[in-house]
Amino acid sequence: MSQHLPVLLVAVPLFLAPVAALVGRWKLAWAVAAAGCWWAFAASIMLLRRVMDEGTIHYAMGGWEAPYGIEYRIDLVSAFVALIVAAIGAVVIPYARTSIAKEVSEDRGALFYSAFLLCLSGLLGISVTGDVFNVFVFLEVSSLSAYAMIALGQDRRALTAAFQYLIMGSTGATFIVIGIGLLYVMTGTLNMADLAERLPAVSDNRTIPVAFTFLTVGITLKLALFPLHLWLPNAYTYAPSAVTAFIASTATKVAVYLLLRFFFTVFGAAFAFEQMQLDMVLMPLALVAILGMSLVAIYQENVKRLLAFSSVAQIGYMVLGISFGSVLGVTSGILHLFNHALMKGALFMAMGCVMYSVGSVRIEKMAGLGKVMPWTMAAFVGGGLSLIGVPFTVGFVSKWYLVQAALEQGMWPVAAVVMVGSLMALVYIWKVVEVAYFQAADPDHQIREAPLSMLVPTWVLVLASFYFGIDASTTASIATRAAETLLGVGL
Amino acid sequence: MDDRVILRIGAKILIPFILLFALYVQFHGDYGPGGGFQAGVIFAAAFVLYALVFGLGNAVKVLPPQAVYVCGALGVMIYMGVGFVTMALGGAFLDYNVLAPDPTHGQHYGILAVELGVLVTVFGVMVALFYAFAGRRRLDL
Amino acid sequence: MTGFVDVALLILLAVTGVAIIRQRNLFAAVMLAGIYSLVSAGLFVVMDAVDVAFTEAAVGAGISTVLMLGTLALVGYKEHKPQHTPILPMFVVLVTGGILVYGTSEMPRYGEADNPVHLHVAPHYLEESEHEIHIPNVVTSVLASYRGYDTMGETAVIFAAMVGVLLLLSRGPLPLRVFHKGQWVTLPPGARHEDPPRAGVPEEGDGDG
Amino acid sequence: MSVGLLVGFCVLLPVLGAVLVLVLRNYPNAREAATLLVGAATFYHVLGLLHYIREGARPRLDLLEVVPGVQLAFEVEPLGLVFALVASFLWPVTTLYSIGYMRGHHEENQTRFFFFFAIAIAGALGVAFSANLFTLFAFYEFLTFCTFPLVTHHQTEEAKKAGRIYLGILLSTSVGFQLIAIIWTWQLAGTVEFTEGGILAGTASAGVLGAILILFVFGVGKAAVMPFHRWLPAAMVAPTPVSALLHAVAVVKAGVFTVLKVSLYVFGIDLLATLAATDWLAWAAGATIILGSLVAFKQDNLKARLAYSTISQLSYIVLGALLANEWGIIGGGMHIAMHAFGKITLFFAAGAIMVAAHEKKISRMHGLGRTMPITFAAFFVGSLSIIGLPPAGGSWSKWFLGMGTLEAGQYGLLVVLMLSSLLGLYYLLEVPVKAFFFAPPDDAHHGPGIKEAPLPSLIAIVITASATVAFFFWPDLWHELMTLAVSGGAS
Amino acid sequence: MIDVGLFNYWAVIVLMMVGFYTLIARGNLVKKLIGLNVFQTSVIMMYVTMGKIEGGTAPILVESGEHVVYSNPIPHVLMLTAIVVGVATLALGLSLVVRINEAYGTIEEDAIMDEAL
Repeated sequence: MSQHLPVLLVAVPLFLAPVAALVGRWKLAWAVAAAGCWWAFAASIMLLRRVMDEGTIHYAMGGWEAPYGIEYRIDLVSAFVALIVAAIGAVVIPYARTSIAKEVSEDRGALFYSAFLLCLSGLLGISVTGDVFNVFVFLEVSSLSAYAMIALGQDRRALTAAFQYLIMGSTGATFIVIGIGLLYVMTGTLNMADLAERLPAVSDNRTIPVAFTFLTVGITLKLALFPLHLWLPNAYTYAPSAVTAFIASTATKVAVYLLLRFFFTVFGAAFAFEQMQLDMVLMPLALVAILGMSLVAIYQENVKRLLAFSSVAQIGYMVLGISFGSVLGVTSGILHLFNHALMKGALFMAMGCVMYSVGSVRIEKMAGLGKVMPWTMAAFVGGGLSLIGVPFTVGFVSKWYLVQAALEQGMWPVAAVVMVGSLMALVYIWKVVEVAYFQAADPDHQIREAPLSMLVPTWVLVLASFYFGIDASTTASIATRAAETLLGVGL
Repeated sequence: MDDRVILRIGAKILIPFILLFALYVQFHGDYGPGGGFQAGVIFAAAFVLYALVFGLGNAVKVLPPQAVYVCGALGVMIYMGVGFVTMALGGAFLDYNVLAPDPTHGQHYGILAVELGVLVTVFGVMVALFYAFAGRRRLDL
Repeated sequence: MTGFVDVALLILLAVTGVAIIRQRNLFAAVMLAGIYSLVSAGLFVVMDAVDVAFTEAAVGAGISTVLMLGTLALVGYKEHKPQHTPILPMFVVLVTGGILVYGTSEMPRYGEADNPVHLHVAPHYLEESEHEIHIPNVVTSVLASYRGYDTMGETAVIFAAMVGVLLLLSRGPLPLRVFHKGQWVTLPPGARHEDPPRAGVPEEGDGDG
Repeated sequence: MSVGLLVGFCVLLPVLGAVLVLVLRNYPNAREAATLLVGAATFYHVLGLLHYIREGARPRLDLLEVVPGVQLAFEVEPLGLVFALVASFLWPVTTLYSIGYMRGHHEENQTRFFFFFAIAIAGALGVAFSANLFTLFAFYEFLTFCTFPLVTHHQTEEAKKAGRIYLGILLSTSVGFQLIAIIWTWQLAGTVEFTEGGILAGTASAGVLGAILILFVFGVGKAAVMPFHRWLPAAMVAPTPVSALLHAVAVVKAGVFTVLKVSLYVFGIDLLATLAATDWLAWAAGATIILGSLVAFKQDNLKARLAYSTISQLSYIVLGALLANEWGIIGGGMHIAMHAFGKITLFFAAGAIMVAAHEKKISRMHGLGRTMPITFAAFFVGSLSIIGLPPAGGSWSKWFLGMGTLEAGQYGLLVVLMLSSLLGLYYLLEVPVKAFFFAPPDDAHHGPGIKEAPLPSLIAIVITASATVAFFFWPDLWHELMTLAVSGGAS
Repeated sequence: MIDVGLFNYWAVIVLMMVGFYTLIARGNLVKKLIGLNVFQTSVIMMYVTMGKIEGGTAPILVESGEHVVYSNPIPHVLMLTAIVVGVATLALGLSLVVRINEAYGTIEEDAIMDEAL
């Protein structure tokens, strides 16, 4: 059993997806989905512990050794990202039970939870696989289910958002396939470790840089890095609340993981940063994303949209960390990946509570909510503080490492941009807080606090974002070790 | 009206052959081109033909949508089930060697089983997709 | 001989492709897309990929075309005249294509047996599959056994497509739920989707949604 | 209880008080009694620490490692004890005052008021006892956020605007400058622990260190060095007890305390004296002293005048730190205490006038001294202390500061100090003089209802005013502690 | 025999770009999906081209004494998967188009933008 843990992590939720579709009744389907999510959470914790104790775990599918078969190769980075995905899944699923029953009709519950499980297992599959084509397959499993779930939003714009996402996501996936093909044609292998071994011999060939370019652009599309982020704001805004919370905290994170995996494991830092001058491209884009998208977020009137633009900006932070190419930089990227999942999950879930009770997440509808929905709005403030980067929240820890990484390279203007970005976060979060706490509620509206089944998961994430902000040594040391694994130092 | 008669008779003759061909593709996949995926598509094509000629109403009676959905889900479960079985028998996930005392026999059984899973899923999904699109009445604008 | 067929098919494909772009009758475009798939299936046969050809013919020319026609029956046949001059898309496409041409310019030449791609993993399959799996069609043995996990993912992908399509299309129009006077209500069938600013006021349906 | 735990207990006590306030929210008398008791207990325990400091001990409590190498930890040293003693002593006194004020003024949301008040004290003590820059920064920001609900207590449009300025300036300076400075320090020195003699010496060029110093001084927005002073007058929309304790003592002193602490334990006096930036900053502080006084001179609103006076006086302390000699540091540290007692007396008096006579404008206070003699007498004493005249404690700190300028050879700055005191002589003494010696205006509504403020408030005023005088005769405690701080060891 | 050299790749790239252009330049949603389809089919051609060995035969082993050259089976396997993924994406995309048409009454991007305002 325990030696099969790597595959069971992915296979159990994937197997439960058709089960959920078959059971028919939505409550039963929910139970199946919950079982899948919680199993994945438990398994990912066990895996992370094993990786920390024993080092990288290999699992050969079908008993065929790599590079002839597909292998699961779980190092610290994989295990950490899998844990993030599974943890968010485990928290969102009880939340979804109430939220989805309201926002999506109940007769589609079974199919919805099936899609949810598919998305979860797809994302988990990407994070643990050691085979580049397998990445593509699981990417499509997660993407297709994500498109469908996003389209279930009540506003008709959810449909166009999902379509736009589908077009851009498929373009990205096709670019990734082209990149994989070009790598394959030069090396004859699809296994990541094998690729890493064989690439240096042929990296002078023009094909490899082009493969690198296509993979980067393809993943960047999935990642929604500025200026390829156009699908993200609409998708996050109009998707059902639970879906937004889940996708926002996992899908882009897994894309960041892919970026890390390709840059550092497959191509190697030397190729990516010295030969390809990756930092010259990524850093300006990340900086523009941080400043530009935070600015755009300030002017949004729909809070989910505001948070979506903030997500694009936060993705900028992660990419910025990666673009330093140093251990510290990559550490900050991985750390922020975890931290941002926590805080954005909490924020979007709080907005889901508002959607549940108020029926809209436009700012002007949130007047007086501080009084009528104290727990929801307190959760929003908590997540918002983290986004701003106040001490004792996870956002602070991210910023601490990111600024350190910038200063390490003597790039103090970059450090300044990071800080300006968090001040802009203050502006857009405070915009909401002021309306919620300083304006009187409309007495005609009978607004009640969201039900406990939604508040508890929200608060779990809020408290987690405080806990890991106060005691960040676990996450920080895992992230540091993960970064060292990626860069191949300190081992 | 005559056209339709010819069409119906033609279809009635053709459909068994298509199904037969699908089975051939399925089981000959080890020796020539073909396999579960192609066979599934051809199977589905037979039903699509049936539905086109005899009307969706009749097709639904022959093959209720519920059954189609079940097929779509069942195939995935069969495929993954093979993986769980091999695991239970002490091999890795999808390691067919353990399915029979002789590894190559095991491989045969395993490939047969997973191809069956693929067939069932593809058939189910393709027909389900057809039902979904064809069953949606055009809403006049 | 192969070379000639090859080139002829590629030219045919290019012509079809351009015709697809220019064709504004969607019905014709869908048919052309089907032809495109069929011709490419022919090309695959020429290039020894019989399994791929079979699948492409069944899926690209078959299922895809049926699905697209089914869609066209629901949404109409006419494409509007493009309103913008497509300078940006043109630029993006030229740059992408240019990069690809650059990238392929030093690639191993087509069809040579000592290309790296033919030297590493593939020989193992061709040599060992015989006694490891003992079936003649190496594509099947790789598909179902060596890379069987990918194929499992592939079934999951089509299953995901089914789930998605059923979520979107099954059982008539999605019941519309809006927030009205403090609670969520399901609108009667046929009501219009409303934008959020007006979401609180369910109107009588006018039958087009 | 071990000494380390005692330190933690001191910080925790106000939090317990806050919880008690919440629990007893329906019983106002018990609620206030609880605050008073907890306040007294806090002061008692802080005073208990004095004994250890005198023995040369440095009681320390390590809480946890937030990120590897950076700890959340408390360590008591003489300078911190000065601040802690001042804050913890004045808390119960202010509570006493608040009881009279809040009830006399019929304020709403009193529970929230007392709750955040207690929390803010915990923040101030956390700042005082912080063992390193990280802990200091964390509590500094904590203090910003938990005083925000106090500033915006009235929840009016005006309060909202003031809150924006408050949060905006304090956060942008701290996040934009101070945090970068802290991380830069961590980057250079490899530690952020406060250490005798500083940690930065010899780690980088004078230019870089100068830049860090500038970031620190302007990054501590709470020290209100111009041009980052606007938040302080804005915060005056808060109820007067808040202005009194927080914006004359806890918050602003946390700012100047940070500057002193950074000068002493991060840079060290010797390093500071060699930096060119120190001189420029000293002049910036000098400019703030003069400009603050000039603006105060022009204010007719009493609280606004006191606010600008505070800005001016804070820069005395900043200047003391930047003189980079023992005289300056001792003077600055003593001024924390002297100014605190003096200014809180003035604010108490201003609040008392508001409660009793509903008067904010100085020009309309003619003759009020006859009906409120105790209040205005106290105001007079407080003024003397701020100006630096005997028999009030302020004369000592000003004396040391003056000596510091001479020692540093900064005769120009000595002139600045003199000039500012002269201005203070006018703008502070104008109030009691008008109140005692001018006849009331004809249209004044100083009807027969006016009498002294409610008894609890009056007691508080008398306590602080007497303390101000007492410190003239017995300044030994503060002097001793500050001498310990600069000499760095046992007495 | 015409020496194709790299011509094959370049021809495939042209086809790819035809699809890509249709995908990004056209406002009609169905047309976009057709473009995506063409794009993906062309990528499949690229892979298959990689696997071809001149003078080789399909990778179905034959029992014969002499040495037979087989084309590379791996790209074929990968592309079988890619075709399936392609049709899955297409189906989902089309169902979205159907729903968009029901909600907006049009499948032209510009008209949808106007509707949404």
